[in-house]
Amino acid sequence: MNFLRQQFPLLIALVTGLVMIAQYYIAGEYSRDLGGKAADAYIIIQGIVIYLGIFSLLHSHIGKVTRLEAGWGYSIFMFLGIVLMLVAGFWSGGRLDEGTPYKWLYDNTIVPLSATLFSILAFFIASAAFRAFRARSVDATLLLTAAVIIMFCRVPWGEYLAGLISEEGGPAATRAIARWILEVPNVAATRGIILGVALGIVATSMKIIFGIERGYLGED
Amino acid sequence: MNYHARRSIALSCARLSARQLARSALLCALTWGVLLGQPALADEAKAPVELTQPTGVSAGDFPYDDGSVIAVYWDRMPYDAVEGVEYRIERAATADGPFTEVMRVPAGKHFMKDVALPFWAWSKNPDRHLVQVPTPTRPAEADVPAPAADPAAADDEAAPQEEEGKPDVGTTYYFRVQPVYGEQSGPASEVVSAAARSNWLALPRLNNFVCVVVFGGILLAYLEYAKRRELFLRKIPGLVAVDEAIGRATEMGRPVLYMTGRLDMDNISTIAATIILGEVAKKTARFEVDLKVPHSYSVTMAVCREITRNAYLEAGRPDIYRDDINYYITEEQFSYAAAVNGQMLREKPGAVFYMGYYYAESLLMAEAGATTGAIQIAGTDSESQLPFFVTTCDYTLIGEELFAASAYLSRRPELVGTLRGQDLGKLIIMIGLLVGTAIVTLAPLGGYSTDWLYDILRSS
Amino acid sequence: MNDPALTIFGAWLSVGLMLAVYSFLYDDNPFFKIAEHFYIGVSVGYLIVLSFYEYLIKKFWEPLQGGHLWVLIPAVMGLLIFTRYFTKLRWLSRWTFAAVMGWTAGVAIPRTISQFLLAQVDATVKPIFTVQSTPTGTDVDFFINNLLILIGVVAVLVHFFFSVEHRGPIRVTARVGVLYLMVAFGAAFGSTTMARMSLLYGRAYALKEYSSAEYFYATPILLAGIIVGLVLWRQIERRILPTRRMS
Amino acid sequence: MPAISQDPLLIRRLIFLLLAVIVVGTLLLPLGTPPMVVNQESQDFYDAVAALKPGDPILISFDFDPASKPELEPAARALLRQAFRRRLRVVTLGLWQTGIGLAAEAIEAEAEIARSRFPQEGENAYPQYGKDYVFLGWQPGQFALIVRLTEGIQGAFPREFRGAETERLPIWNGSNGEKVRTLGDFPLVVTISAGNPGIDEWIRYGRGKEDFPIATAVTAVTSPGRMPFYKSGQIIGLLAGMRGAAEYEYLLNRSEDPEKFGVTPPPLVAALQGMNALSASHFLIIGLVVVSNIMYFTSQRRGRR
Repeated sequence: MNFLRQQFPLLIALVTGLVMIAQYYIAGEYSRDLGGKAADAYIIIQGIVIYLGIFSLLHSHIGKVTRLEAGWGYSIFMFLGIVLMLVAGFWSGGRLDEGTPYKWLYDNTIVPLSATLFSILAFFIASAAFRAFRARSVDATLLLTAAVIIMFCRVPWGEYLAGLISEEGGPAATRAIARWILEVPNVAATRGIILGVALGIVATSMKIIFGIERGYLGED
Repeated sequence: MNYHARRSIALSCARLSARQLARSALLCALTWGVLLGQPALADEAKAPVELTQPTGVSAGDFPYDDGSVIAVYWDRMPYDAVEGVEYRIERAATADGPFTEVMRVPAGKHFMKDVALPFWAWSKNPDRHLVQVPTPTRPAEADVPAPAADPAAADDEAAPQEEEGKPDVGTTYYFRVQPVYGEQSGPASEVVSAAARSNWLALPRLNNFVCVVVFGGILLAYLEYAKRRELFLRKIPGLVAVDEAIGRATEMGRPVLYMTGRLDMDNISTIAATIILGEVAKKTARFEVDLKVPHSYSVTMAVCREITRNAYLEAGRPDIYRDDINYYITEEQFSYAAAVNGQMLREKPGAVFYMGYYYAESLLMAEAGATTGAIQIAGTDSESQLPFFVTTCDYTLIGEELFAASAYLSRRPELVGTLRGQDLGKLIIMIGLLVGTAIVTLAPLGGYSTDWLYDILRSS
Repeated sequence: MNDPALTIFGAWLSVGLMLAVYSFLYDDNPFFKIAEHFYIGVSVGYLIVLSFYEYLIKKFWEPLQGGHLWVLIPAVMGLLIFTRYFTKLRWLSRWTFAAVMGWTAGVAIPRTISQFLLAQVDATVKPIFTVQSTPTGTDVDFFINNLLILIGVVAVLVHFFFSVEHRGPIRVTARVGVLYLMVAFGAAFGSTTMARMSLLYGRAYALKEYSSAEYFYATPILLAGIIVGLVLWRQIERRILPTRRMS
Repeated sequence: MPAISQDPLLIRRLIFLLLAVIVVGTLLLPLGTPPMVVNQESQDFYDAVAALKPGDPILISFDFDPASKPELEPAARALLRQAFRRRLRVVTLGLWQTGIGLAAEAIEAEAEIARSRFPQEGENAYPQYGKDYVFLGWQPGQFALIVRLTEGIQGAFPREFRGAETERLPIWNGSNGEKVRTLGDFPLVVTISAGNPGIDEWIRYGRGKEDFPIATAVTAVTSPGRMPFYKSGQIIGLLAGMRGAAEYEYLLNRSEDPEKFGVTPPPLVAALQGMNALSASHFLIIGLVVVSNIMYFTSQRRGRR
């Protein structure tokens, strides 16, 4: 029993991990079939995980409403959203074609809401630009300078104005600085980060396969 | 793997042949036309070429694939130097034919050296032609009924995707090669045969495999080593700033605010943030400063309560520990940020810490913190938020520094060992970059090729 | 559903929701919270419907009926996750998590090495100068950017190197790495601003469209409505719930 | 600090108002489209599609949701327009569930426009669903779906979005008898990518197994971070945010040719017309940063005296 609880999961991780690594180095039809089936299995499990997520969200909001916790009233609007969407979706048979109730509700709720939620950040950037983005050190000064150059040179009117100011080379000369920032220091630094991140991913994955990292199993 | 190579050859062949024809015609027109003033002479460039029978023709399965390609080889011929000559590759199901054209490639191209496979897996012969002929799929396309407009009609035929559309491995096909030059065509080569088969080992990926083994070995060795003895880690400057920030908050008699990020406990950034929280809590306990930790996940909150309690115990001040140091706000991103902002404006904390992973809400909180004049220290591996933290905070732990800080503080062997293992990996990369650059810069001066180096670094 | 009345109603609904979200700019308030919760709700509802038809029917049920019994194995493994809700059986969910994590790790290792390590190192290893003999002598071409990129990559790696103390030349190199990072962050900063402004423009465009007579002036009318609503909410909050904001 | 920052909420709301006025103002003023300069990576993106021959397959993945609609939808539309006008075989899918509605709409709208280019009926009509273009829909699994596609496309989506059996669609068969079976068989894969899963996953899990050219349209946020992949050739074309989309629209509109591509539809302007507002709002941000830092330094200097 203890084996099934403790060691067996680690064995599963070890075997699946090693098989998937080996699959990469093996060519041919059988390897392809195995890789495809394994990925399909993962996809099917992930589909069920989606329902688990929905289930736990409903669980917590139902708890909020039944216990009348602070803000329980807002949870009602969440349920309203779910019910409306379910009715519209199943009524339309899941078809997102123009003119179905499903598409209508999608177009008039999900699209504006999700787009608007992220657009308010534009305002916060504006406010932070005035109140918080300070050249408080050499590093921050360099950062802000690069940012201002990029902001200026990546919009058409900025390029146009730069062309008016600079005498020789026109917009090309000014744009060259922005291009250079993007193509040289930016590439070097992000490449350094990518290499570091790659090592991190490989290390974490190895630790999972060899059972050293087992935090994902949760507590007993 | 070599699919792209194969495809690009196929693509370029079509493009090149057209371009070459055009170019040769243009050249003729220019040279002859301009020099002699007789544009009609363009035809003379098409002087007959002696098209002999291609020699050394052979066919075989193309290695390292699932049988989707059969390779046809033959020798470099004298007329490979003539622009406009083409090879016609024909295939048949039996040795006697009928043969049908499956490919047409320009002469002087498509040698074994042009295949994008590394030197340990492929002989780069410059004098042997190679053409990769796609294997027909099974069953032959003609036998498949045209797809029904009504999808339901095909329903009863179970599982068509099992066998259909896969390369027809095992069946022997017959090939011959024939040179052509405009209207003129030379004698066809002798007929050769081959069957495609599904291969096993992907030898071109050997370099990748060596990386896995080497790095895996290094990592496991360091993890084992770290269990036995203490490994050195350098000081993290950001942690020195922690002392300063808490000291400032103490002087001013203001609380310390600590955020663990916007992801749940299963994320490594959050774990690192909770480890650093333990260190911060020890200091606030010692200095008797108010510590406040707003949360958006109850699991993280429970873990942090445990960590904070232990820290206060360790600092010898269990008497001032309260459970409400850690409190829950909400999971909703912007509501969380708004609540934290309100708190900052009201309580004007002396020091604010942002550790762990953040999304767009970081900007709202860091702005509020900056305007209240708090010392702000951030630590995140969230790339998109780092620029905002750098410009609004007094100190920022960038990316891996966050994990290094948690390893430095906790001294857990698995964290320290991983960090040291990755360091050795980085060292190897750095040396590789410097030596590699030296080689590719200097080797051509001595006339040496550097293709082998790029073969070693080939990604697929 | 192509009824003009529905189109106009749809416009009012979207404008109402958009303005409710924008009311957050004034302060966190009930309109915003309603919109936020409603958004979670419709997204979840949408996901349920989409995954029912696209995933459950097409990827699981039909293959199962077509005789692909193997899909039952991952399905059962997936269902094991639900044992998380039962204290005594929750260890069963570990099997699924182990398989999922093992698969993810095994798939990630060689592919990460291929694309994030080998390909990126390959792109950095480039000649710094080339020498070519021409009829008039020798031509030396310097590729200064190749050198700058090499220095940057190495310096950034040195900065994230934790096995030696940052002293002497290592300190200088690490410092150079930080400067490179700062320029890169500056580029990211500028680009993020651009992204956010694009989103704002997108919304402003939609609000402008909806303010026309065609949609019965949805934007101006609802804007006035939201402002009145916010004022009322402030009044109610001040009088009836004076202590709430202090808690 | 000067008195202006005494009431933090007031100054903040004033800035909000200023930004709103500037964006709405540039939107209402009839300014026209600004002069465009085309960056190399956008030109490469255009060229990558233009290099394909009629009948070549192209895979387009819609990996975004309505939150990045203004940045990525114009690029997606323009890409579909270019693919259809070159008479390619267009295979589409989506990795982000909330983007599926946008994707379905864009594909149908552009297919309709393409039909109006060449008024042909019956056999020769282009594009026909299932033969010239298909929307495979969505499956869970995120990056795992890309892994699945490298091992076989038809098995990943047993049925396409409208319910027909994917395996039996004629779209997979090329004119020379070659069949599209995995990602490696596409001469071009394009992802319209807003984040994870997106371009990084296509590179790592797709290109990491099968070698194929990728081009991408990304949000401006993620664009600088993708430059190393562009410079290394792992990405062969890159559209950065709304600006990149505007450059692409400009290239497409300019290259419309009734002789080659049939009846010219109304030009694409979705991203181009946003360039004025984008420029103006950027100038505002730059101004705010500069002014506030000057104030910061003068106040610090005063403090030191």
